[in-house]
Amino acid sequence: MDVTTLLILLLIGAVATLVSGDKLASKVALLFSLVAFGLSINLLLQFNQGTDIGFVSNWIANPKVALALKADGLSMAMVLLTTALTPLIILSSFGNSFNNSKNFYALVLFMAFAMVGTFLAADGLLYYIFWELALIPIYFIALIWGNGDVDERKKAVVKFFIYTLAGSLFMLVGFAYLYSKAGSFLLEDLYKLELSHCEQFWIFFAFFLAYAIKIPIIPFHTWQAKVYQKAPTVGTMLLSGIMLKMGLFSVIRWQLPIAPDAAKEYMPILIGLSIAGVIYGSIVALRQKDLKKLLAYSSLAHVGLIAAGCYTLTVDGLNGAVYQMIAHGFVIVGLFFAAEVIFRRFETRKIDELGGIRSQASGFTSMFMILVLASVALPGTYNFVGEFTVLYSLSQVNIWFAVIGGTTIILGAYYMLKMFQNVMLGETNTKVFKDVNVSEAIVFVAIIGFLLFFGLYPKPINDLVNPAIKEILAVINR
Amino acid sequence: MSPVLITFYFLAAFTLATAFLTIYSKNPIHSAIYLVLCMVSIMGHYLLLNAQFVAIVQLIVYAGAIMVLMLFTIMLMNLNKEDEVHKPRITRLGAIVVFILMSIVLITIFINSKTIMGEYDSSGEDFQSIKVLGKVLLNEYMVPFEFASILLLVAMIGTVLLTKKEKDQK
Amino acid sequence: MDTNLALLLLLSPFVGFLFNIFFGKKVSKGISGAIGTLTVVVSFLLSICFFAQLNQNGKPFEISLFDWIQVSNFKLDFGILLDQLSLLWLLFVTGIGSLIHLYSISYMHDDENMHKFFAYLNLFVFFMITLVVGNNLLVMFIGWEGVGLCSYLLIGFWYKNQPYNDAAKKAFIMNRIGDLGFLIGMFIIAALFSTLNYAEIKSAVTAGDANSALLGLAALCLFIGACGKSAQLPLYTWLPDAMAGPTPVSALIHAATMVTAGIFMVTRMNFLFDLTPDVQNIIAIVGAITALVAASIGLLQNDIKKVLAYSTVSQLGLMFLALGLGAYTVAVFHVITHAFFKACLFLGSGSVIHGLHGEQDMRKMGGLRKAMPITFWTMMISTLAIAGIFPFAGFWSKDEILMVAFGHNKALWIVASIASIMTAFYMFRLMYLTFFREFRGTEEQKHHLHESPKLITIPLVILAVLAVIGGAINLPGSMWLNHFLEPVLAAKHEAHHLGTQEFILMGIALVGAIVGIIWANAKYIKQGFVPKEDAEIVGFSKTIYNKYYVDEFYTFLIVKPLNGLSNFFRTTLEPALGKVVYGFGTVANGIGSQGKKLQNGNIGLYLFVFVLGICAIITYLFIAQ
Amino acid sequence: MIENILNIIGIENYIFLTVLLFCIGVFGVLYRRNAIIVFMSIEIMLNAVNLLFVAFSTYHQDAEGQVFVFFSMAVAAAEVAVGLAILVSVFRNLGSIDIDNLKNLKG
Repeated sequence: MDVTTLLILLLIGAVATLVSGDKLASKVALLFSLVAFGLSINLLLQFNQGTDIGFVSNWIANPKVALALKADGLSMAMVLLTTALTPLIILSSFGNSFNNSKNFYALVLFMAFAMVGTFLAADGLLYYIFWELALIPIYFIALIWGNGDVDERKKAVVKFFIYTLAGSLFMLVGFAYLYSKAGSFLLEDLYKLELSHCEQFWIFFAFFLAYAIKIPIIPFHTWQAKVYQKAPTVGTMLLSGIMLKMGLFSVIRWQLPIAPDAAKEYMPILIGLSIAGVIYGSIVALRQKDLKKLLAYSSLAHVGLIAAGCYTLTVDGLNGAVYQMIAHGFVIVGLFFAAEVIFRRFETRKIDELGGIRSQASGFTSMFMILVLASVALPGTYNFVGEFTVLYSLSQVNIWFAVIGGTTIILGAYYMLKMFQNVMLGETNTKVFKDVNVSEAIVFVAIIGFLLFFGLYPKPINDLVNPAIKEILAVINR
Repeated sequence: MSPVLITFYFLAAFTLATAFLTIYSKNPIHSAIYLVLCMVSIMGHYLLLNAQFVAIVQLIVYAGAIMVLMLFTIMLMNLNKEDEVHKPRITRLGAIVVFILMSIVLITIFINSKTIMGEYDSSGEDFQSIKVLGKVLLNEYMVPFEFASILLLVAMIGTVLLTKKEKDQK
Repeated sequence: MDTNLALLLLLSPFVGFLFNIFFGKKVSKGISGAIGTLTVVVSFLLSICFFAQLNQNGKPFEISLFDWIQVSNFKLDFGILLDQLSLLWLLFVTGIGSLIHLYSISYMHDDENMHKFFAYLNLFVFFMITLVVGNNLLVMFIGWEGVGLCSYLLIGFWYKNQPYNDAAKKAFIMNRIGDLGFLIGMFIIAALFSTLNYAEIKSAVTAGDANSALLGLAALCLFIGACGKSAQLPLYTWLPDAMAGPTPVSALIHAATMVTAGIFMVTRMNFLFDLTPDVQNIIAIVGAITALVAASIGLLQNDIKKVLAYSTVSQLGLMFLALGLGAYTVAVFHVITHAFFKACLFLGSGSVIHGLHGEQDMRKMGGLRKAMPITFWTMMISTLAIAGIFPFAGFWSKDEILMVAFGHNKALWIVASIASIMTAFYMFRLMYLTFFREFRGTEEQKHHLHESPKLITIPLVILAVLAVIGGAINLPGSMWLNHFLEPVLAAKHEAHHLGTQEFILMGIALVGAIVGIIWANAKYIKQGFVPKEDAEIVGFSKTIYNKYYVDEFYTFLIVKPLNGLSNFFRTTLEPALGKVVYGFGTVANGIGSQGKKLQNGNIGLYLFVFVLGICAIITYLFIAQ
Repeated sequence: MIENILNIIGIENYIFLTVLLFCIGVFGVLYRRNAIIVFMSIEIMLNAVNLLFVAFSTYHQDAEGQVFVFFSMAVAAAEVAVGLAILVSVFRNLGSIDIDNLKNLKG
């Protein structure tokens, strides 16, 4: 069994959801996503036993494109993140009803398919195809099932689509050039390329545009907040939980090893930019009035830190970035879900209009609290492991990077707690807030359980990721 | 100066003159007549080069068929008047500039390329009599030849269609 | 076996937390309180066991539980270290913790969320134990942040009141500023020595091959961490606000245990600080100034808990003064005695507040001596202790600090002495206003005045006894604590012979304290002075009453600009950046509409361009080459 | 034919002639607005090229050039037929065949 099974399963799942009809769609989608999760666990077990679960086959003869899927620790970690979050995201939407839900859930599964493909692809063109493929479902999800005024939504979503697409096109140009040099799109061939200084700069820059927009690194983030706000929560979760990580993952997998000298040369600028994103995101988040927008900016701050970790080019930085990607993926999904739970009951996301929920729903409050604490990286949660490692790597590069990047733990605490106070605490709200139901509780508990368990025992993820990162670093330092 | 050369110069001058007049005359009928003369002079060139087949085809197709067609069209549209408004001066100036430019460019090319031309070949073999051409056409170029006929057929159908459709709509 | 016991010691409060959080609501309040208390008592008893064991064989107990975080140059395990220092801390944390749990059963009995209170309290004890028993800095950091979290939860325990929530938030965030310092300090140490384990750092530091500038920076960063947690200048403002929490919380977290974590950390890393004299000077100066500033603010506060809070800050300042002077044992000694009498004072004030149904303003108290005799006497003993009256516990510990200060720097000694005179004054002011003369509250309150129930008074009595005899652990002469801590602290002996100078200093300290008391007595008993209403306070006393406007200053300097910046970013920069992105679209649009004009349908023009193009191509292909 | 005629005339003369003829055609296309004249100019250009073909055919003593001329004439005939038909229909619609009036290609 190799990783193609997983991809095929997700694709079948999408089709099956599409034909299952509106009533069954959500359940069928959940079933398939759970099976996919099980399958990826199985794949992980095989991988850990040393079986090669990658897949290589020729696809197009000219230009030479191969169906190459590579499964190393890094991609397995990201695939698991995707397949673990997908059922949670689907489950989280059970409280909502969608028009044409069969299309909706099919798109969700299709997106999972594309994202898994992106994480696995070991051939430049194949990777690019998956990369762009992932954009299509989220475009429709955000456009059709989003909330708020249609025109505004359209504006935001189209901006997002064109913006990210435009960025990716630079990457495509980069790949085209690489192909002309290497005669193949295969990852290993591209790794072997000896590019001149100037070539590295341009390749790096082309890739950087694509990733900086996707991640997003300031000042390329302007699409983010609006889309997060306008998209349905499921879409927001997919975007923030997994899709952003595509950019970060690609930095590690493609950008750094292919153009390492450029990465080394521009390291201070890149780290500086990323850390500026941390500060900027945190400060903007301070005064946000919309819950989802606040979370969007918090996400901007967090991924800024992750990107900074990536660009340190140290084992710790890259490892920490991967940890933090996973941790952030879970926690941000949880937080957006909390926002959604509130919205389901109060029909508003304006922070001013909320408050006094704690006395009505202690269970929800506790879970929300834990998520908030995880997002501010309290020790004992997996986010701390990630943030600690990333900050440590930054301090290895330059202690000031760590100091400035570390302000995220102060500012993060500030805006998150402020938000929590205004949303949850205070005099009992006049409106009735029902505590979470079973399916909502499952989502929360799963996320929290994950974060706490690996926060105390991060070794399994470490053991999975570390060898792959070391391999990539060997390529970078070749 | 051999008579051949004199003939050539005469023909060349005639060709260029008529071609120029074709473009220059205001009355389309005159243009057409000058064009016929131009075609005929070109036929003269062909004869001079001893390309009988092409010469005859030139006469029949161009001087005959095409020009008659054109004349018919002109008369059909009642264009035999000198009512054409001239283009703005800038355009005319541009046209002249382009004319000169193009001439210089093309002549330069050919002068440049003359250096790689070899000796004049004069094996004395018959290569352009109608008989030989016929063989070449129907052996080596059979398929393109047939396609030419299809092309003409299509053109014919197209023409009919183009002109007829209009009538129906009216 | 020891491993299991150590685990039990650590996890017992956590079990209590789990029980209370999940089942607390289903069982009765008594059971939930009992379980909460019992689990802490278990920890206390186990601490005693380990303590006894350590006393027997003198060998610290260290185990590694599991691998935790791994980075490139070192691996951190989750390890437990039970040595002299951590056991000492454990003893008084769990001991006082047990008493306060006991106290809370009665104190919080009317609160609907009592089970949560106990859950948080248990969680706090758990994190505090983690902080203390960890064998490396990172485990300490878990506890460090964990206690910060519990402090947040407990300060904001009455979450319906938004100002309380603000106070909780403030505490958490100011602590986090310190935590960042702690983190950075850890990073530097990790980068230097590739380890965070105490023993390994110690051997590496003492080997002495590290860059001293970096080492100093690390020490400074750690001290910033300590400043945050132990409420030192300039990060102390959260502690007075933290009094918003229930009184047992103030007693346990914000007086006896959590705030001493900074001192614990500095003591733990004493070998590091010993090598960085500059940082030690900074610590001493910060400590002295904090002691003075906080004491002066305490002089004029009217909220009974606020007075105690500033007193705590001031006492912590004295402890840091001692730390800065390298007298770690003295600081630890003062931590312990302070824990006894300050916990007692807080609990006593809690008892008063309980008796007055939530009244905290001393202007509305008075004459409670007769109604609440036990509370009065226990508090009186503690007040004498904190004022430094012979032979109570505070006398011995404070006196040692003053002696050490005198030995190093006379200026510091003067500052510390002034601070302790002020301490004597405001503490007696508190006692006089609360317990003497006639009652100034409403008639209804007067009617309901009563002594608190047994569960409240028993801990008070125990703590008062400890406040009397606590000084015995390090009496000049026996110096038991000194000897006990010798293995942990770098062997740096202060010569503690009792000479004339020492006796004179003791005398001066005692006289100072008595002066303070007499001053208070004159003002509040003889003259019967009652502090004025807020509006009537003018002049310098208004500045002091308003805490030197430090909070306002911070708001003006940090919070306001930050919010302004946020607003600026949100309303101006964000749309501007968005416009830049849209700018690309606009430019493309513009090019399109200009290009549209080129595509005007004029065939002549097309042909013209076409021919020119041909010329150009031909020129390029055939001529230019 | 025993002697190559080009020995007398010289291929470069033909080149000059055809180039000039071609350029006259180009000039006509650009200069005139009457679509029929434009057509005629195009025919002139075609003829210029044809002439060059034949000249080179003689130069190389090879029949293929003339074969090509033959095809080119066939295409020209077809083109004229279709083109004129289009012109007729344009004339019917617009009442004029001035190419400046044909601006439907405007973007």
